[in-house]
Amino acid sequence: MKKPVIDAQNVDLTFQTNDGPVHALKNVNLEINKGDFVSFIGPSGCGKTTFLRCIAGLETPTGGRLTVNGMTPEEARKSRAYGYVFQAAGLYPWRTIRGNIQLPLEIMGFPKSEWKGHIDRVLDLVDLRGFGKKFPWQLSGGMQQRASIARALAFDADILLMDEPFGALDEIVRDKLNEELLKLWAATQKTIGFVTHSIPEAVYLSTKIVVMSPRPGRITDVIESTLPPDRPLDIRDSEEFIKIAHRVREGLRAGHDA
Amino acid sequence: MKKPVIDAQNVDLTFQTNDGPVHALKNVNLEINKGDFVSFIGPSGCGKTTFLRCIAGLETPTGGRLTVNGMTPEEARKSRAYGYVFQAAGLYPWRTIRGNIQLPLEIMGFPKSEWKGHIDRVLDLVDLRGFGKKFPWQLSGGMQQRASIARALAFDADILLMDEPFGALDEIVRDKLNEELLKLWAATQKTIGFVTHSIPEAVYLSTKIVVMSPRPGRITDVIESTLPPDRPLDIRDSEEFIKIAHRVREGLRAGHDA
Amino acid sequence: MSRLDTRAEQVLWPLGFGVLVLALWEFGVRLFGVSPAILPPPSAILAAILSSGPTLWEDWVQTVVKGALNGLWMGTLAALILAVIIDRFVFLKRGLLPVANFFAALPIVGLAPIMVMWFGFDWHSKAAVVAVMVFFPMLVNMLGGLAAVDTMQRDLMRTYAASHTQTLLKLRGPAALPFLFNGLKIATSLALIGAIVAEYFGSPIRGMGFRISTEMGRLATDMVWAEIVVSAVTGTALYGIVSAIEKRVTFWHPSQRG
Amino acid sequence: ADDVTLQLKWVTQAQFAGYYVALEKGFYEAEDLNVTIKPGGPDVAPVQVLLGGGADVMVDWMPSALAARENGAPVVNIAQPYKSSGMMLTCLKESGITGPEDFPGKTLGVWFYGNEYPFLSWMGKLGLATDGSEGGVTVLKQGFNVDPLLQKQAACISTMTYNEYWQVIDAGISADDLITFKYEDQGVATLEDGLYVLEDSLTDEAFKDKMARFVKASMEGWTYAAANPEEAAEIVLDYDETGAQTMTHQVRMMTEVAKLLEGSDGSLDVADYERTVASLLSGGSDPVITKEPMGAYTLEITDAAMK
Amino acid sequence: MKNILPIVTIVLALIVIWYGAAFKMNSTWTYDQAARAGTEVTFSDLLSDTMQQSRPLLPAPHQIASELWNTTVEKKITSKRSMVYQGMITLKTTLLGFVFGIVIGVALATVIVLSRVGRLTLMPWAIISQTIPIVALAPIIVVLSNAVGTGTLMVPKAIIAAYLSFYPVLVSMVKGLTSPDQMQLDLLRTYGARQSDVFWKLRLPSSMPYFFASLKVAVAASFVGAVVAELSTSAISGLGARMLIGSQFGEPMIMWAALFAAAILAGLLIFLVGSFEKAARHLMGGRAL
Ligand SMILES: Nc1ncnc2c1ncn2[C@@H]1O[C@H](COP(=O)(O)OP(=O)(O)OP(=O)(O)O)[C@@H](O)[C@H]1O
Ligand SMILES: Nc1ncnc2c1ncn2[C@@H]1O[C@H](COP(=O)(O)OP(=O)(O)OP(=O)(O)O)[C@@H](O)[C@H]1O
Ligand SMILES: Cc1ncc(C[n+]2csc(CCO)c2C)c(N)n1
Ligand SMILES: [Mg+2]
Ligand SMILES: [Mg+2]
Repeated sequence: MKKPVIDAQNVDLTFQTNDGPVHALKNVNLEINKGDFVSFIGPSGCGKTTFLRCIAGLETPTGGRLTVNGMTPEEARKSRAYGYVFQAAGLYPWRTIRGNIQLPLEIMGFPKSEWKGHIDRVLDLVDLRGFGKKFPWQLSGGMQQRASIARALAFDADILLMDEPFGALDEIVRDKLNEELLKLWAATQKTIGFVTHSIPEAVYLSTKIVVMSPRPGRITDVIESTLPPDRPLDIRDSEEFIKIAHRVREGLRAGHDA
Repeated sequence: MKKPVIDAQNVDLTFQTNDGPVHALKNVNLEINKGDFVSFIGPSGCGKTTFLRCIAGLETPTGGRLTVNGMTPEEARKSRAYGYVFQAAGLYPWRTIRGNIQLPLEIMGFPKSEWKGHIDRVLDLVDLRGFGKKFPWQLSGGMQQRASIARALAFDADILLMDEPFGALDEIVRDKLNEELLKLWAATQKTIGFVTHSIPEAVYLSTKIVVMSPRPGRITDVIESTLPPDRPLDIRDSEEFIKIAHRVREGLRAGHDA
Repeated sequence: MSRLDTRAEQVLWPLGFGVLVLALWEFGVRLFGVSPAILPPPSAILAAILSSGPTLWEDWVQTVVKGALNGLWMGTLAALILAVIIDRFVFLKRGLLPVANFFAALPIVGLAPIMVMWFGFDWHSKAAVVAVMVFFPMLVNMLGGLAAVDTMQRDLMRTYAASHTQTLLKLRGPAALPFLFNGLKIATSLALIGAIVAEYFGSPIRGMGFRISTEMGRLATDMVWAEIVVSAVTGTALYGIVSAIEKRVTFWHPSQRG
Repeated sequence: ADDVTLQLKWVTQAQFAGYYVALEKGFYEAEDLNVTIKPGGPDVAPVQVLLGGGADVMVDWMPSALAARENGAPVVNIAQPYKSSGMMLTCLKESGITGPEDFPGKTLGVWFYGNEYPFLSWMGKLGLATDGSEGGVTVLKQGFNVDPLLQKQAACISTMTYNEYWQVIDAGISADDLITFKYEDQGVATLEDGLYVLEDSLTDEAFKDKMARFVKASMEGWTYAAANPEEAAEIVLDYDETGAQTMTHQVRMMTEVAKLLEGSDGSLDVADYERTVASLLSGGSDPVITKEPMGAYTLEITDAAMK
Repeated sequence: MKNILPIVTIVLALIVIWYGAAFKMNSTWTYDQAARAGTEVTFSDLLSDTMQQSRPLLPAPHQIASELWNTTVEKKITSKRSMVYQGMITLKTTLLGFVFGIVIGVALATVIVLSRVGRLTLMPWAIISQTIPIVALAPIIVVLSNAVGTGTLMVPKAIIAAYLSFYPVLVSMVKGLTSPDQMQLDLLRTYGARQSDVFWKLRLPSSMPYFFASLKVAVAASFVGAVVAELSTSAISGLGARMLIGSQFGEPMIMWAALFAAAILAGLLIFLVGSFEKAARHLMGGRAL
């Protein structure tokens, strides 16, 4: 049997706040295999971000067991297993695009001679060749978002975690980036965790859709996609797609009313 | 023949900026009749907001003719014809929810005795009864957005202009508000101008969908909806709906590539 | 970083630090046999405070109550009124603001001898110096505050066809409050220092500045330090009072919500 | 050469001409001294500079020196080039003042920062309260100039015969419109502009020798300055870093100062000293000094200088 | 440029008001003098006398202008009577104090941001420090730095200037160093970054806009400090000393000219630092404004 890359068993997380404890995650069980593209979808506050942060070792579960490649997330983080893309692009405005992509390389101590190679490669990947010398504010929102993805890809982490990376973009740009993300995933076979609010986006991208519901945050449904790996944009008008989308929506609504 | 409430003929708007003129609107022709629900959809920067602002008399066209109820938008504004909902809730943080809704009543000189009635009515309408005494920051984003809609409804303007009012909400809440907005519209027969980025939302709500394209901002398509007035949420899985959505998407894509 | 500071920690750490400094001071002065005419030990300062209560009180009333506080309210009020006027007329804003900035650059203590010439030796001339001193920071802060309203909030008022006064009272006034308090915090310490320095240039034979300079001439440095302690305590108390009022009045501002 | 730093009580002006002349004319050099003169100002207490090690010897008024002594700063007078006091109170005639009996109820301008003692002891002698109570006088801490008189904010202000008085005259008020009260005439004169050093330093023979030479050269400077007011004023002007002094004013000041020097060879007249101490001790309810000072002067230095 | 007309109008209006006030305020002296001399004053006497008194309560603008002209353009800049010469001295003090202030402000802010204990202990004292009337301590600072062996007044003056200018830098730097949001900090954590990386690569660069913004305030504070120091340490040179000397020697024109020279110099300094700020922002990849 294949060993899962990410293995969550009965994960609980309670925040202690001034107004008393907040149960952000309760009894979360999930296995993610190498090369999976997993989307997390659910209403606001259901714990999507929290769970992603747990995986990345940015938050420590208060209960249960969570391993990444057999290690604790903390250890995995120290071994630089993650590329993390935040909701906003979050580029450093005082660095050029190249400078931004170079940042993780500097910190992780990649030899200077290799920097250029890495940067050029990922700039090509996200189609930003020629924009390396620009500052972030000289780029459109979509381009900034792509640069931040490039930054997460530069050091070839095995696991890519993305928290609503396309939330702020308009539908058309979003479609484009979705297509490119799929291509990238196909080419690199990375394991991807992806948070989104959009049902079509989740269905279009994922091999596995995790539907969550709030108070306390838990998983209400895990849908294995039956869509083929090769997905043109207009697959979204197909029967199969609409069926899956419907199931996701129902799952969401159920969680919402509960 | 019915006289249109809003009548735009060859409307042009050019902003003079430091980097030279920006043609935000070019040759825009549109008639909106009483009771219409008109959605504006188009890529970022195509002039949706600008056009809405022109209608509300917040921006003055540099060319063409724009009348509202036969008056200039400026005059219509002075006669308090508009309820305007901005993209962000924009509640005043130093006023409670009630205080915020009361604001237009104070300014427009409604007699004090009537305030309570108006406020209670709209609080019910947006399902916020019981939250009147809270301050905006004590409410979730969705609730704030609803409060701002209540504020726009409090003084019963004939024309309701809404600029991406649900942009920041999650899909489920959005669905709910969409349904309620339709109910409200059916009950009051207001004329509504509605900006959105979401194709399903535009199709679901409108009697008329205006597709715009940028540089310079112009109207590329006006789609009269063939959906029945009574629209349950799952109408979105219907053939008819998908057909209209497809047409909108095609229109958008065409504008985007141009 | 994440641990919250308890009330006790907020008090004990700075207090402990203060005590440590005083102990070192006392010890150092004794160890090196520094002449009390140059640096008195804290114990001597304390003794001077205890034995000169009536004098310190008389000086405090003269300088703080009559000089500083009178100047403070006069300067603040004048700045508020002028800010509202300037803000009303674009012409004034363009013309007066740069001129005001020039005068703001004046080292205002240099006006002290002139004020003594104009307004006499008693507290009136001190209040005048203080008033001029606090006037400019208050003006600049108020103008900044009145302009700090975002366009959307202002446009909201326009859709209500609100008058200038209504906008000022209901929107820009409240929005400017945090700036007002920011200015006040600067102004209180300026007021105190201004009132003291102004007394160097002529005064009746009471007042903290008079006492400091006279006692310094008599080598009674313990008394000089006693006045300095009174001044620091007063300044800190004024700062605390302004902060406390700020907390109550601008409870809605993010910086006050913690 | 031995280094000596002299701290003046006030800014560079003919009041201190003797020291500048001695420096310029090489009198110090001749005594194998390398002298630095530090001007003072409104916020310099010369005693503090001395205590802080910033100077070896200072020019100060005896009342403030004795007060400092009581406050734990053991300074000792080693020479007294000024024989008489130049202090006076200058009043506008239109204020209605004709004599000290008219002072009650009037506003009088006084210098503080250690210069208030002579005034306070005078008022003590007259039995006039200075704290603003009934029947006393109202005291103002006079600023750095004569404006309070010109603006009629005070009926009288403190002036020196050689300086501020002439500023009033120069401002356009004629001497006929003024009435003046010299401290000398009122019998409350105190010794001004003596040379003082720290008591501890006098235990050092080398230092005493240095001071003797310093006083000797300084007195030569004073003699020369008194005899040649024009040249002295010019020298002072050369050393004035403010660039605000004028020739006429300095010549006039030198002439006036010369009158105050008359009768002194530099050594302290013990009778004058005792008169000053008595006046300071008698200052009413709040005397400037509370007990007879001991060892506040020494004649050793001048004796050595004169031989 | 569209501001020119309003500025000129306002300045003209101010000048007119000023002349009126000068006439009114200075006439008292004219009447007093006439009364002492027993003569009558005609209106034209009054007008000409109030516009050219040598010790006016309020000098007429042209008097200040001509005094400024005389003491800047007409005098050699090595002359002690030259405002340029005196201005340079104040400028030197200001810059020295400014540099001290920046160093102290940044150092304290770093301690405060990096250590919880540092923040708890130092922050309240930083606020309290600004309520102490530093001028009161000027003589002691002079004496002490004399005792430590710095011969000139430059050091004590700069200390006073630095005392006033470190605070705005400190406050801004604390804000700036804590300005990175949780997301930016977490990004570095996902890289497994060390504390020093976080400081050098994130905190420090993101504090730069705050730092530059504080410089204008700090240089103004330093300038005021320098002038106040010259007023209160009995300095004999510098613009502050000029004001005092003008007042002492009964030459108010010197004082007024020094006052205006100081305002001009301060304006110039703030403008220069402002330009520097803009340039630095640009180099840091900031948007040109
Ligand atoms: N640091 C924290 N301290 C206290 N409560 C927290 C913290 N972080 C998150 N929470 C709470 O935990 C719950 C889950 O938050 P989380 O951010 O994971 O939601 P989410 O699903 O990502 O929502 P969204 O779609 O709005 O981003 C929420 O109720 C939130 O208020
Ligand atoms: N005040 C202004 N000055 C100059 N240019 C402006 C101004 N307001 C808008 N524009 C420009 O006009 C164009 C249309 O802007 P508008 O805000 O109407 O777009 P939009 O369709 O609402 O976009 P979005 O979906 O991003 O809100 C844009 O290119 C914008 O940069
Ligand atoms: C604030 C102030 N304090 C003292 C004096 C007095 N003073 C010290 S030496 C000297 C003689 C030269 O005029 C005088 C008058 C002053 N003028 N201003
Ligand atoms: Mg989230
Ligand atoms: Mg818009």
